[in-house]
Amino acid sequence: MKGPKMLKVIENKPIAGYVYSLKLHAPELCERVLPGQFFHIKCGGDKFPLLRRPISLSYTLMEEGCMVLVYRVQGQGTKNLSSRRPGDPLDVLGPLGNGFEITNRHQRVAIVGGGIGIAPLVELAGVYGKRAVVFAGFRDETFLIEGLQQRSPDVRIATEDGSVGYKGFVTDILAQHLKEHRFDVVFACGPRPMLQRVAEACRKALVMCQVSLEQRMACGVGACLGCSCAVKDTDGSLQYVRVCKDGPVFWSEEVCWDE
Amino acid sequence: MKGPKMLKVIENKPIAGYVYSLKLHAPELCERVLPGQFFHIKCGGDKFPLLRRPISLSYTLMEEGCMVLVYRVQGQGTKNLSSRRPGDPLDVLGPLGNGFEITNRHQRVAIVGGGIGIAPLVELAGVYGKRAVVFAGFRDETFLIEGLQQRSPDVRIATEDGSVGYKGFVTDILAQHLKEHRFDVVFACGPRPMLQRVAEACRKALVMCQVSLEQRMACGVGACLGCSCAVKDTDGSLQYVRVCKDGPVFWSEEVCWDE
Amino acid sequence: MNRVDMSVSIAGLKLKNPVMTASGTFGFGEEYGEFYELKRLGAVVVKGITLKPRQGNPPPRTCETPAGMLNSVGLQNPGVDYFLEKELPRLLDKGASVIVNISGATVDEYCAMMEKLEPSGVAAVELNLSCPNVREGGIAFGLRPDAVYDVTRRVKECGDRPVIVKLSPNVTDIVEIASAAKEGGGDAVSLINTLLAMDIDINTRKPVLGNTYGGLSGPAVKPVALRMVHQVAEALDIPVIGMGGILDWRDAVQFILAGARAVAVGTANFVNPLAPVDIIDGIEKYAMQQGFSSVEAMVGALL
Amino acid sequence: MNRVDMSVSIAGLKLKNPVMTASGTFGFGEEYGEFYELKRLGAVVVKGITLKPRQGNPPPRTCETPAGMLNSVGLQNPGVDYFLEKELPRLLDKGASVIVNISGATVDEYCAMMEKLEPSGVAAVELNLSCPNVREGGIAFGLRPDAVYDVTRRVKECGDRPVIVKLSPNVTDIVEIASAAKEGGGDAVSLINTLLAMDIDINTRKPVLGNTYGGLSGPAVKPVALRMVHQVAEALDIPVIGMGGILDWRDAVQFILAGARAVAVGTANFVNPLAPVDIIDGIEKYAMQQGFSSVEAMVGALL
Ligand SMILES: Cc1cc2nc3c(=O)[nH]c(=O)nc-3n(C[C@H](O)[C@H](O)[C@H](O)COP(=O)(O)OP(=O)(O)OC[C@H]3O[C@@H](n4cnc5c(N)ncnc54)[C@H](O)[C@@H]3O)c2cc1C
Ligand SMILES: Cc1cc2nc3c(=O)[nH]c(=O)nc-3n(C[C@H](O)[C@H](O)[C@H](O)COP(=O)(O)OP(=O)(O)OC[C@H]3O[C@@H](n4cnc5c(N)ncnc54)[C@H](O)[C@@H]3O)c2cc1C
Ligand SMILES: Cc1cc2nc3c(=O)[nH]c(=O)nc-3n(C[C@H](O)[C@H](O)[C@H](O)COP(=O)(O)O)c2cc1C
Ligand SMILES: Cc1cc2nc3c(=O)[nH]c(=O)nc-3n(C[C@H](O)[C@H](O)[C@H](O)COP(=O)(O)O)c2cc1C
Ligand code: FES
Ligand code: FES
Repeated sequence: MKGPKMLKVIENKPIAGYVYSLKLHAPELCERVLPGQFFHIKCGGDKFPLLRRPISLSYTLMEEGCMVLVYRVQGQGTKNLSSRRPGDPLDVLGPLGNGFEITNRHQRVAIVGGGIGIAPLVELAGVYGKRAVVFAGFRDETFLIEGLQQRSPDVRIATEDGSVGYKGFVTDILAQHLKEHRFDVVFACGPRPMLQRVAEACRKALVMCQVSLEQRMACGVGACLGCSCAVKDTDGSLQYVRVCKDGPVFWSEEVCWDE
Repeated sequence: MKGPKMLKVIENKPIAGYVYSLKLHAPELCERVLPGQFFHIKCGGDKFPLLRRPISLSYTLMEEGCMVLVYRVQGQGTKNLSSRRPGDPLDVLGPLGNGFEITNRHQRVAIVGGGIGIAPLVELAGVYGKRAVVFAGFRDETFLIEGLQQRSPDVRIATEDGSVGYKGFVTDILAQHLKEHRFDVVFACGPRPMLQRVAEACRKALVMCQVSLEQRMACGVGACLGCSCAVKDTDGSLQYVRVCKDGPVFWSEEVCWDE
Repeated sequence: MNRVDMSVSIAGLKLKNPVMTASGTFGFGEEYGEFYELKRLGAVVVKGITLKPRQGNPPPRTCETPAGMLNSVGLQNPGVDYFLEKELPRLLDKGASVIVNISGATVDEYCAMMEKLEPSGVAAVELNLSCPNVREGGIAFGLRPDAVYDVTRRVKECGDRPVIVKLSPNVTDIVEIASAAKEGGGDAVSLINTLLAMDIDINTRKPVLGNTYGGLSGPAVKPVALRMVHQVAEALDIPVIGMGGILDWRDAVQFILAGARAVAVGTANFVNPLAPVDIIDGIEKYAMQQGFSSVEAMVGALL
Repeated sequence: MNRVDMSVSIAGLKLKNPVMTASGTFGFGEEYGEFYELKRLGAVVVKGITLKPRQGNPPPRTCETPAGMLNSVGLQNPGVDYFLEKELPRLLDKGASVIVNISGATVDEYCAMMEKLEPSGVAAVELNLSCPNVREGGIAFGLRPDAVYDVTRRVKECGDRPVIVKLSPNVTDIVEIASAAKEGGGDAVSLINTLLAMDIDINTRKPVLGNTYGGLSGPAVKPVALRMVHQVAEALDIPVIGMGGILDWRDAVQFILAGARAVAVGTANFVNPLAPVDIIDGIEKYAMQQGFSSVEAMVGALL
C-alpha cells in the first residue's frame, strides 16, 4: 500500500445501461494489483461526495500500462465518476484488500459473477484461463462477455429475462454444473443473496468457495472499523472483521450469512 | 419575476485571467432584463455549493436572443460555473433586483467601474451611448473594453500598474473629470472602497450617484433578509434594506458607508 | 392507481398536505407567492415576528458552509401590529393557511402577541423559543424544560388557537424539552431550529457573520434533525413537524418515516424556489409507489 | 522568510506541531503509518480503547451524509491489555507521541485503565466521555457537568499523566461542561466529538446504520465545532484541542484562530490519507504569510 495517486483517465465509456468502463494509465499499479483487489476512488470534488468509493480491478492491459475498472452508476459518487473525461486526473488509492487466494494447485475452478459482480472477475478469468468455467448472470443486458471469453473460453451465461443464454439465475446453472463436475474451488462475486446461494450450493457439493463481499466503507485501509462484517471465529463465536483489509474476499464458510 | 429557468449555455470562455464570459440563450429574458439587474445562479450540483450565486447582466445580444454575464472566478461557486460547457443547461433565477434608475432627462452621465464591477455596466453604456463617459479601472489586465467602446465611444481607462491608460485609480481620473465637467448622474459599480470614493467625489461635486452594492445572499428574492445593508432613513436613522430586492442599486447618499 | 390522501391533522388543524414553509425562510409569502399559489401549501409559516419592530443584526448575515448555511438575521421584522394590518390580510386573501412564528424576550411578550393574534385569521401560532430570555440572563427559553413548560402554558391560557412549540436543537435532551412543551399544553412541536455555529474568514481573521455566531441550517444538519424527530416521535405522544435540511421529497419522506406528521421546508427555498410544491408532488408519488393510502399512514412507518 | 516555530505546549506536553489525529479515525496508526512517518505528527491519538475487548456494533456502521458521515463503530477494540502489549510498543518504536483515548462504563473502569497506562510510555490520556454510563442509567458521562467533574477528578488521582477530557457536543452548554473538566483537574479539553444523528433509507424504510443512531462528523459539523471551540476558549483558561470537520489547512487555521491550541484530524484521513501532514505544511505557510513567528501566537488571534 502506497499513498493515493493521481491517475490519468484514458477512457471512460458506457458499455451497457448505467455500466461504465474506466481505463486508467497506471503501469506501476498494473504490476502489483491482484485479482479481487479494489481501489478507493475520490469521485467528486472536495466535499461532495465526501468519501471515496471502492471499485474493484476488472482487468489489466499490461502492454498499454493500463488498468480497467468497470462500475455501475448507483448514486452520486459513481455518477460523478461517470462524468470524468479522457485526460482528467483521478485520485485513486490502492490497490487495497486481499484479493482472491490463487494457488497453482487449483486445476479446475468455477468463476461465478452476478450483474456488476462480474467486473471484478475478469482478471481472475485470465489467471485460470482454460482451467476455469465462468458463470455469468445478468438481469437482461450483458457486458464484459468478450473480455471473459478472450481470457477463459468456457463462459456460460444466464439472463433473468432469457434474452441471452439460460433463462433464470446464474446460481441455477452453477448448481446444476456442480452436480456433474468437480471444482477445486469456486470464486464468486455479486449481490449478497446470490453469494449466499452460491455458498450454499458449494457447501452441498463440498467445494471450497471464495466470495468477494461489499460493505459501506470510510477509510478503505483498515483504520476506521467502519466496514465490518461478521465472520465465525474458529471457536464458532461471531467476530467482526474488516471487509476492506481482511477482505473483501472471504471463504464462504467463514461468513455469517444470516447476519 | 418568474420561476427559475434552465438556460442553455452557448459559450463560456475566459476573457482575462480568472474572468469568464458566459453567453446564455434566453430570448425572453433579454427582453425584460434591465441594466443593473442580476441573476441568481445554481453553480454546482445538488448540495455543493448549496446556495445560488448572484451575477449581474453584463449585456444582451438581442439579435441572437442571448445575454452575456461576465464573472470572475472567486471561490467554489464561480469555479464550478467556469466548468460549464456549451450545450449544458444552467439553472438561472431572475432577473432580480431593481437595476439602475434610468431617465430620459440624463443628458450627460458618467459610468464608473472597477475590476469585475465593470461587467454590470456594459448594457448601461449601451443605453446612454454618446451621452456617457465611461471610466474603467483595472489592476493590470483589461477586459470588456471593446464592448464598452462599441456602445459608448468615450472610454477612459486606468490601470494600477499603468500598463494601459492612466496609471493609478479610476477614482482619480473620475475626480479630475468631475472638477471640469458636469454630469447629471454618475453610475458606479466595483469594490466597496472604490464606491465609497466615487460617492465622496460625487458628494463634493454635487452630482447624484447610483451605486450597485454587493452583499452575501441566500434567497436573492427578498424573502430571507440575509443580504441587508444599512441605509439612512429619511429621518437620518439607520435602517436595513435588502440588497437583492431593494437594491442592488442605491443612491450613494442613502448608503451608510462606514457601516 | 388510487390517489393518496395527502391531508394531515395536526395540532387541531386539518392541512391539505403535510408541507409547510419554515419560518424566516419565506418572508410573509410575498416573494415566493410569485412563483406558485400559496394555497397549494399545507401551511405558510411566516417569518418570526416580535411585539415591537426589530432592526435585526449587522451584516453580513449569511454565509455558506459545507452543505449548509449560517444566518444571523436577528429577527428583523416590522412587529405584530404591522403584520396583522398589512401582511396577514394579503396572505389570507390568497387562501393560505397561516401559522405565525412569534418570539419574545419575556413570557409576557409572548402572551401579548398571542392575545393580538387570537382574534385574527391565523391558523396557529408557533412559539420560537430560541431567543434569549431577558429575565433569565439571556438564556434562550428553549434550552430549559421549565422555561419551555412555563411559556407554553402561559401562552395557551391566552387563547384557543393551536400552539406549536418550536424547539432549539442546541440541547442535551430534546425529549425532555419536547415533553415540557407537551406538559405545558403545546399542540405540536416543530423541530429543529438552527444549530448555533460560526464561520471564520482566515484572510481577514474575523468571524464571517457580523454577529459572530449564527444558526446552521440546510442539508448538513439533516442527520441531526432526523435523529431528534425520531427520538421525540418514539418517546412522546405529540405531533411533530419535522424540518432541518429538507431539500427534496426524499428528505421529506425520511422525516415522515421518522415520525413527523408534517414537514417544513426552509433553506431549500433559497436553492429551489419551487421546492415546497415539488416536495408535495414527490411525497405523493412515493406514497403511491409504496402502497400507502394516505400520508398519515406513512408517519413513523419505519420498518 | 524566517521559519515558524510550529511547536505547541499543551496539557504539559510539548508537541512538535499542533496537528494530531482524531481518535477512532486512525486505528493504532498501523495503516496510515504506511503513508508517512508517524513521528511527523504532533501526536497520534489512537482509537478508543476499553478495559475489556469489545466487539462493536452490527453493520452497516458508516454512511455518507451531505458533507459528512455517520459512524456507529461502537468502540470495537481489543482492550487495554492487548493495546499495551501489542500496539503501543510498535507505535513508540516509530517515535510517535501517543495519546490514548479511553472509554469506560463506570468511573472505576476509567481509573483501572489509567492505572494500567500510567507506567507505560503514553504521552497523555484522553477521556472519551460520550459513552453511556451504566451507573446513571446509560446517560453518557459527557452530558452532565457533575459526571464530567467526577470522572476527571478521579482519573487525575490515579496517575500523573496529563489528562485530556474529550467533550460531547450534544449538550446545551459546552462551556459549563468544559468548566467541569477544568475544575476536575483536566489538563486540556478536546472538542468536538460527533453529533448524535441518523439516516434513513427510504427504499428499505429502515435506518441506514445497524445501530439506528450514529455520530455525525466531517465538514458538515465544522461550523458547530468552531463555535464551541470559540466559546470555550473565550470563557475558560484551559487549552483546547479543536476538531470536527477539518479537511485541510484552512480549516485547521480557523480552529487555531478560534482559540484551539492544537487540532485533530478525523474524517479527513478517509478522504486524503495524507491530510494530517498536508495540514502541518499548510499551517506553517499560512503563519509565515501572516507574519506569525509561532503557531502559539496564532492561537485565538481573531481580530
Ligand atoms: C470492495 C468493493 C468493491 C467494489 N467493486 C465494485 C466494482 O468493481 N464495480 C461497481 O460498480 N461497484 C463496486 N462496488 C460497489 C460500489 O462501491 C458502490 O456501488 C458505490 O460505492 C456506490 O457509490 P454511489 O455514491 O454511486 O452510491 P450511493 O448509494 O449514493 O452511495 C452512498 C454511500 O453508500 C456506499 N455504498 C453504496 N452501495 C455500496 C455497495 N454496494 N458497496 C459498498 N458501499 C456502497 C457508498 O460508497 C457511499 O458511501 C464495490 C464495493 C466494494 C465494497
Ligand atoms: C447583486 C450582485 C451582482 C454581482 N454581479 C457579479 C458579476 O456580474 N460578476 C462577478 O464576477 N461577480 C458578481 N458578483 C459577485 C459574485 O456574486 C461573487 O463573486 C460570487 O458569489 C462568489 O461566489 P464563489 O462561490 O465563487 O466564492 P466564495 O467566496 O466561495 O463564496 C462564498 C459565499 O460568499 C458569497 N460571496 C462571496 N463574494 C461575494 C460578493 N462579492 N458578493 C456577494 N456574495 C459574495 C457567495 O455568494 C457565497 O455564498 C455580484 C454580487 C452581487 C451581490
Ligand atoms: C434565514 C433564516 C431565518 C430564519 N428565521 C427564523 C425565525 O424567524 N424563526 C424561527 O423559528 N426559525 C427561523 N429559522 C429557522 C428555520 O425556520 C428552520 O427551523 C431551520 O432553518 C432548519 O430548516 P432548514 O434546514 O430547512 O432551513 C430561520 C432560518 C433561516 C435560514
Ligand atoms: C469512524 C469514527 C470513529 C470514532 N471513534 C472515536 C473513538 O473511539 N473515541 C473518540 O473519542 N472519538 C471517536 N470519534 C470521533 C472523532 O475522534 C472526532 O471527534 C470526530 O469525528 C470529529 O472530527 P472529524 O470531523 O474531523 O472526524 C470517531 C469518529 C469516527 C468518524
Ligand atoms: S473502511 Fe475503514 S476499516 Fe474498512
Ligand atoms: S438574499 Fe434573501 S432577502 Fe436578499
